[in-house]
Amino acid sequence: MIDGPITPLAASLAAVIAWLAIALAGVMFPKNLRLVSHVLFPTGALVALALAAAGWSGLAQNAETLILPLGLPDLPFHLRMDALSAFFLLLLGSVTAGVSVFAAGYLRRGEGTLPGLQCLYYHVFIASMTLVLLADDAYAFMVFWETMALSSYFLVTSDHRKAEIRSAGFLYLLVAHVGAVAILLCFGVLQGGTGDYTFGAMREVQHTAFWGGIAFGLALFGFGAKAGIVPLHVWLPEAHPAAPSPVSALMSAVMLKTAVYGFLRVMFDLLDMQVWWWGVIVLAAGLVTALYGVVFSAVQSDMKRLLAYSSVENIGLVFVAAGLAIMFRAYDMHALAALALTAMLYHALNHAFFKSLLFLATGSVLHATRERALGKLGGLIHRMPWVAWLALVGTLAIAGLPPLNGFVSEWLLLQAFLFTPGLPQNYLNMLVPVAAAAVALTAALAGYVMVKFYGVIFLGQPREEKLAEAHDCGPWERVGLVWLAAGCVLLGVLPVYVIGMIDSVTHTLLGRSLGNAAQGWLYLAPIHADRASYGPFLFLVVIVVVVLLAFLAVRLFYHGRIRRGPAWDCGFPHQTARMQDTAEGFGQPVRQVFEPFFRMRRELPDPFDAVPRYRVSVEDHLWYWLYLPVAWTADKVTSLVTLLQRGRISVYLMYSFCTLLLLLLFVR
Amino acid sequence: MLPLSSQVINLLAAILLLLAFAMLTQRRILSLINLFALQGLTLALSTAVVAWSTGQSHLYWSALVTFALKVVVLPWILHRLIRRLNVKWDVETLLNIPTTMLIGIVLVILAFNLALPISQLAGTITKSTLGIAMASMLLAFLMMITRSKAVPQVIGFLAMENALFFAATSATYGMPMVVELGIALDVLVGMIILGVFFFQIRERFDSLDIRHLEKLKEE
Amino acid sequence: MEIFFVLGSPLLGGVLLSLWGHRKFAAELNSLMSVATFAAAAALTVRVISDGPMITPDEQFFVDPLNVFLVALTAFVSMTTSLFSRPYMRIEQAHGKLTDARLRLYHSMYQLFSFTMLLVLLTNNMGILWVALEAATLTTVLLVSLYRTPASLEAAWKYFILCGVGIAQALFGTILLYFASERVLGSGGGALLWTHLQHVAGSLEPTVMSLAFVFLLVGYGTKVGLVPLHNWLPDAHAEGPTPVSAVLSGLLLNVALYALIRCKVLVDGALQTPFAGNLMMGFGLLSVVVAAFFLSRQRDIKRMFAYSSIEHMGLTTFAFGMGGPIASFAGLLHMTVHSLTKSAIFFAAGHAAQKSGTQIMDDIRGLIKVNPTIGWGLMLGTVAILGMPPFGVFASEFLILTSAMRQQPWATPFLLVSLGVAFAAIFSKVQPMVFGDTNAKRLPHPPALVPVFAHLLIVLLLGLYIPPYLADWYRQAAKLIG
Amino acid sequence: MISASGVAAQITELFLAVALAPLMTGWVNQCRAWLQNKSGPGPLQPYRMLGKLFQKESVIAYGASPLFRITPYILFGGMCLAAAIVPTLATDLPFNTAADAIALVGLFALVRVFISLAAMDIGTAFGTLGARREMMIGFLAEPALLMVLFTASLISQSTSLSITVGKLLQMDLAIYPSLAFAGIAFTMVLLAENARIPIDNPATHLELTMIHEAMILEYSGRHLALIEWAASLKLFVYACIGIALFLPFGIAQGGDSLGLILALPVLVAKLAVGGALLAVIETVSAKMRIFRAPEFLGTAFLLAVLGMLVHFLLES
Repeated sequence: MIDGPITPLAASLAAVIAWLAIALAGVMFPKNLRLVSHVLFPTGALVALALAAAGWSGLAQNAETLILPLGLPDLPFHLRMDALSAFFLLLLGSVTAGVSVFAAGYLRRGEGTLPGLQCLYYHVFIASMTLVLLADDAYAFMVFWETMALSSYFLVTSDHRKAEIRSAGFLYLLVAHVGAVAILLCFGVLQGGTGDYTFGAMREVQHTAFWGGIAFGLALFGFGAKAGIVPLHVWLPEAHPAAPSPVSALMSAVMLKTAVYGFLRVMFDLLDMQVWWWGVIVLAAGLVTALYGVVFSAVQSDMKRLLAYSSVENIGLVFVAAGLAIMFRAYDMHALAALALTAMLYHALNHAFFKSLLFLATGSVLHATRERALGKLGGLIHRMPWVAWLALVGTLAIAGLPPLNGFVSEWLLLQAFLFTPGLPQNYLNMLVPVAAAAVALTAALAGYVMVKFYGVIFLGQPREEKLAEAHDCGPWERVGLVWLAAGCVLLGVLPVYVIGMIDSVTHTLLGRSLGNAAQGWLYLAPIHADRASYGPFLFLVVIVVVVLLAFLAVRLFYHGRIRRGPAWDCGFPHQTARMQDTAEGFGQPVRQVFEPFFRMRRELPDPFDAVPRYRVSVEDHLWYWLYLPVAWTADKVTSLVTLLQRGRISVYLMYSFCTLLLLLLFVR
Repeated sequence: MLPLSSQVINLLAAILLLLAFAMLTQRRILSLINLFALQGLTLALSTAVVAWSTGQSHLYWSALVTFALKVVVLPWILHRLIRRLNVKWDVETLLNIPTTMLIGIVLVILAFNLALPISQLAGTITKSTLGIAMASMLLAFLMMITRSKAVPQVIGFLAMENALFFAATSATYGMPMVVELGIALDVLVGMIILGVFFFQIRERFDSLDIRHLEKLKEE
Repeated sequence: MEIFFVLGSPLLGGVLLSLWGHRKFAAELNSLMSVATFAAAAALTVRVISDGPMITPDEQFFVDPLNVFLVALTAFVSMTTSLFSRPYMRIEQAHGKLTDARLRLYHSMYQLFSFTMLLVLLTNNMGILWVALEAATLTTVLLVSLYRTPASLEAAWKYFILCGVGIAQALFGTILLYFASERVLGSGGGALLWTHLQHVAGSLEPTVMSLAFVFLLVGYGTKVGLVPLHNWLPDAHAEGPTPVSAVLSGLLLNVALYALIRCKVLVDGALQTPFAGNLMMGFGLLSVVVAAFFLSRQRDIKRMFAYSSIEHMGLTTFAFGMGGPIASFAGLLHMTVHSLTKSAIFFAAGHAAQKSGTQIMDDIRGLIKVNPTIGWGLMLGTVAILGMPPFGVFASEFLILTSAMRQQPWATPFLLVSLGVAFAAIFSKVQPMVFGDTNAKRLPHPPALVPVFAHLLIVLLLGLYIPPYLADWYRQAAKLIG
Repeated sequence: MISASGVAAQITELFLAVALAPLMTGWVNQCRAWLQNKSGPGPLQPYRMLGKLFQKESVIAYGASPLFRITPYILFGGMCLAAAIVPTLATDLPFNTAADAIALVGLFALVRVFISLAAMDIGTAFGTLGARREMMIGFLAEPALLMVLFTASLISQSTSLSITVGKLLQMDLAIYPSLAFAGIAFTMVLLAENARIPIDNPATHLELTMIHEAMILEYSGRHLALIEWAASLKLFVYACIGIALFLPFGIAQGGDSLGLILALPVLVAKLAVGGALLAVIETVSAKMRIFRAPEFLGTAFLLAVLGMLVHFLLES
């Protein structure tokens, strides 16, 4: 198949095959937990590292193709690795490595599906994601795309005895399938009646504005359904909590990114045109999604739901950047398009790292405490320091705080916004600052959400007695968490190298790349050093130095005496842990400020109640405005259709008689 | 001035149509069967006439088969069924007779209109009768729809078969022999199976009213 | 030569089993004859692969790319179904649903049924084709009413009347066809031979042919189960024994569609307009939409999958109506994978129903715990029929939808909606049956699961790799259909 | 790009800020006292308090985690960094290349998150309450501040503060309506961020109304000293930002040491006036209920965005 040195594409294909082999091995010994967890999963992690390396080397070289002897007769599976695929492969490999190692320690006996089967689904899942990134014709893409959805469905429902988990899985698969059909139709448009479904042929097709618009709409719908763009996000907060934590980590960190990849592939590679208002639509959708996600995650009281909504938010930010890029490209401002695109890819990468880190942390908490409700956690920083301190890194990163990675991409995004005045469209110039403001608001709210997340889970006093026997995570899990946390820090401190990688992607997609105006690895200056520059490493160093200096100075001139005492109880000695601020309480300001977002039902206590009770339930308007009406309509249509089958044979005969007569008249 | 044979055939065709209407309006089941037998007879006659006038020998055979099957065997089977199941009741229709008649007229007009261009093409001496064949088929169909008892429905089915036969002989001088035999066989077997059915339905629902057969449906 | 074996062995089997159908070894004999049939069909296929299409000296039977793979498919599915029905019917007997006499009837009729279908496929004579299809109806009527329950009698009665009337329309269509061809080919046997008609299609009288096609469409369409002529289909599928439902869905519908396609080719040749194609597209689309909405209210498992058959037949008809090399290719592929998948589903569903003693889906729970293989069979089959890759159904749906997007864009919204609705309906029903906890009991005989997974495996393969000779047949057949 | 004079300026500025910050706080308090017809403790009071606090041993609650103890240092360090970023005396600051306006906002956010986490660490009702309120103020004030800085950056085509200030200095003295909007917004943000009336009362002792004080309720001794110092640094830095953006004249251009020396008195004068103004505002306005705060800050946010729009409309 290949001669000479092993090419990146061949290497990643080998990785896929290795994963499938591991999956089969898992099926061979479905009950053997030790084998699966201590041999198969770590091996899978190593393979993932190899894949990351392949992606790394694939970034540098130019596109490389391969044709498998499978698929349809006229359409064997085409594989192709260009910089875009390589970048996402790198993302996939590096994150999966951490998650797999964690999973090695995470698998337990007697939880839902047999470990062997879980191993099967898991590795088929990541293998299919890899192939999605490599696919170079519509059929292969769809096959791997749906395989990905299917395997992840089985992972989500791995504890299928719970009804709510089943329904979550069903909702997930349904949305995924509808989205997939939309993508399929999108490819149907792109092939332009040539009947040739290879991406290579699609690139050549010239589209009219009408068909281009249709393709864009279908792509946005299809990939948006997978990525969780509002209003198609409903499956996300259901499916992520239902899945085992490593799986939620992978789904949120990598699977959503495959949707981003597909969108980029269609919009910047296959579709031969760009229209400015597409950019506006994508931008608007992204903004709505981001705000929606963050506001909802602020009021969640289940830690995994909270993270799921925060994924919605981050995907929203990614699509905001995409919208900007489309706008710029539509006006042939390629340098700025490159900037926006860089911000987008960078944020995708960052989100992959910190979101998987946090999901894994929640997994450890879940195992240690058997609790997902924020209202029953607290004070775990004493019981599980490893998880707590590593989660702190993720928390700060996802809150977009310098000098960690989350901030870099937000910085780039805001920079991109600051350049929009260049656009030759007054309306856009007016609209964009508002959008920038919304992005800023989202970022700030993310900080709020993350303080809530971290503070309620790890800080304060334990809200339940049983939390006392919570234990820290095992060695495998630690390795995984450390790996991801290190990723967060490095991505944050050394952005110049990362942008160096992304440049090759933007170069392939736009023919222009960002480069780094300020030479040297220390400073990041996207356009020009005078324009804006950011040196996270220096930033970190200075803070650390000042902190140390301050510490030493205090110790030097004064003393380090400490006395432990009880907390100040404000003259009320009977305070208990239950009197701490709950997650709901912490969400209350957001409920107050963003009231119209929610469909809230409050039960206020009556002053004369013996046991006063305050209950508030927050729901999503979209269920009532969009999904229930749809279901209702479908039901109505069904009951109409049902009239066709009322059991009367004479009526049946009448149908065929009338059909006959109608056709006869039609022939006349 | 048409040749005698085709005059005769047209006459028989007219009779066929008349019989179709009669069956459509007939209330009593026994006379329905007799009408059916009569229709079969007409059919056999017309086939024979065609055979005679065109010298198509195989048509004699098909005339013979028709006679045997539709004048002798099937009426006999039906009569026995009636006696064995002692269903002497009058036929009640789902649609009242005048309405049925009106619809029937409309159908006839439609059928004639449809058949007109085709009959122009036909080179046979019987070309004008295709419309009649189609009309009587549609009438039989209508009869099946309007009858609420099993036996009349089946008779309607057989009447439709007759109409088709007539179409075959009139439009083209009969189908190829092997096909005709196949068709005849199917009709016979179908009839026997139906006979078996009647008994089973009777023993399950102790009635042959097909309005009992309305359990399977969507709520 | 092989042709006569193909036709002969089921005929012989029918005769033998009408004598010994109630003996201990009857089931084995039944399987044996089916295996023989399949062996003959395989030999025929090999022969065709080696030296191309063939026709018998008397021109009564012929094999061309369009029917050869259908013959193979029919023989194969009827073989696997007979293998499945061996334990299945034993269990039914153990449950006291069948007497010896009925078992005899079942076995002989089963053989005769496969004979009639093979006859439909192999005959060169459009008249004989009609006769055989009518005969197929008669045999299946007896099979549907096998249990003699009120419901089954009602189903059989409706089936008989509706299909009988329908097929009568088809006969009228055939007569008109003969009328048209006779003026070109002269009267006599030759005028109905497909091999002749095919060549003179261009010179057939357009008005007659269009009229004929209307009747043929209504006639054969009734058997294909096109809405609004479909009413017999769910009843017959739900009330007959499961092997019969399997062959009805898997084979009879295909065969009827095959007849319809043959007619379409002639009409297209005569009219040179998309008249026939448009009609088929209309009916196909209507069937897809209506069936999809029917699905969501179902409570009986076999009934639900019967509606799904209507949906898929509609999709196939739509594809053939759309025409063009890709669409016709997809249609043929869809016929194949649908019959394989759907019969596999019926096998699994039958055993599931036996296990929990009911066909009501709300009472079937947690199959994956009591009998993982049945559960997985049902789950995978469902996933496959819903058009999830890497199963073959997806391959054909992919081709149909993508080519529809540019050829018939107006239809795609309907397809999108109905595929979504069908997915939601079926999956939401199947998931709780397979997953969750359960209270089912053991079966008196071990279930037959080889057929299920054999079918699913083939479907899986067709999704990932279509062997070249098969692809060639499809291509040539697609060229034939146009 | 790093010049010796630059480094000198950077260091002097940093130490100046650290040294002067408490004085500024003291001055504001003194002005308030005068405005309320009291004879205040004198502007040097904060230094005495810091000294006292550093002397005392610090009492830490039983449930406190290491996070609780490192937070004060991080606060202090973060604020020093902020002070180093903002050009108070000279525009030629080598550190400006490391962090621009957006990074500055990010820095404030970092500090805020840490102190809120520390407040939640003990798990008393007041700590969490304070943290929640602080974060609420934060998520409303932060975007407003960002928008204010954006307006300036749009005028100067740069997000680097020193370059912005340089551009503003070079521009001839025209009236920028956008900057007027931004100025008002900025003042409101400043009040909110520095726990000033009308949002919060730095002098309150009523737990239910306080925000900043509630968070640091558990701190004592040197930790409290560091936090207080950081707080006054924050006020100082905000004041400097306001000066740099809205009345930048007097700030030394480039690396001329003369300008540097001249810049110092000018800065002190500006700060004195600014502090006095702040005191006036605090005296004339009353503290508002906590749930009026969103409206207040929403207004600030709105004004900032309006400023940007006005910039597009009138000035580009």
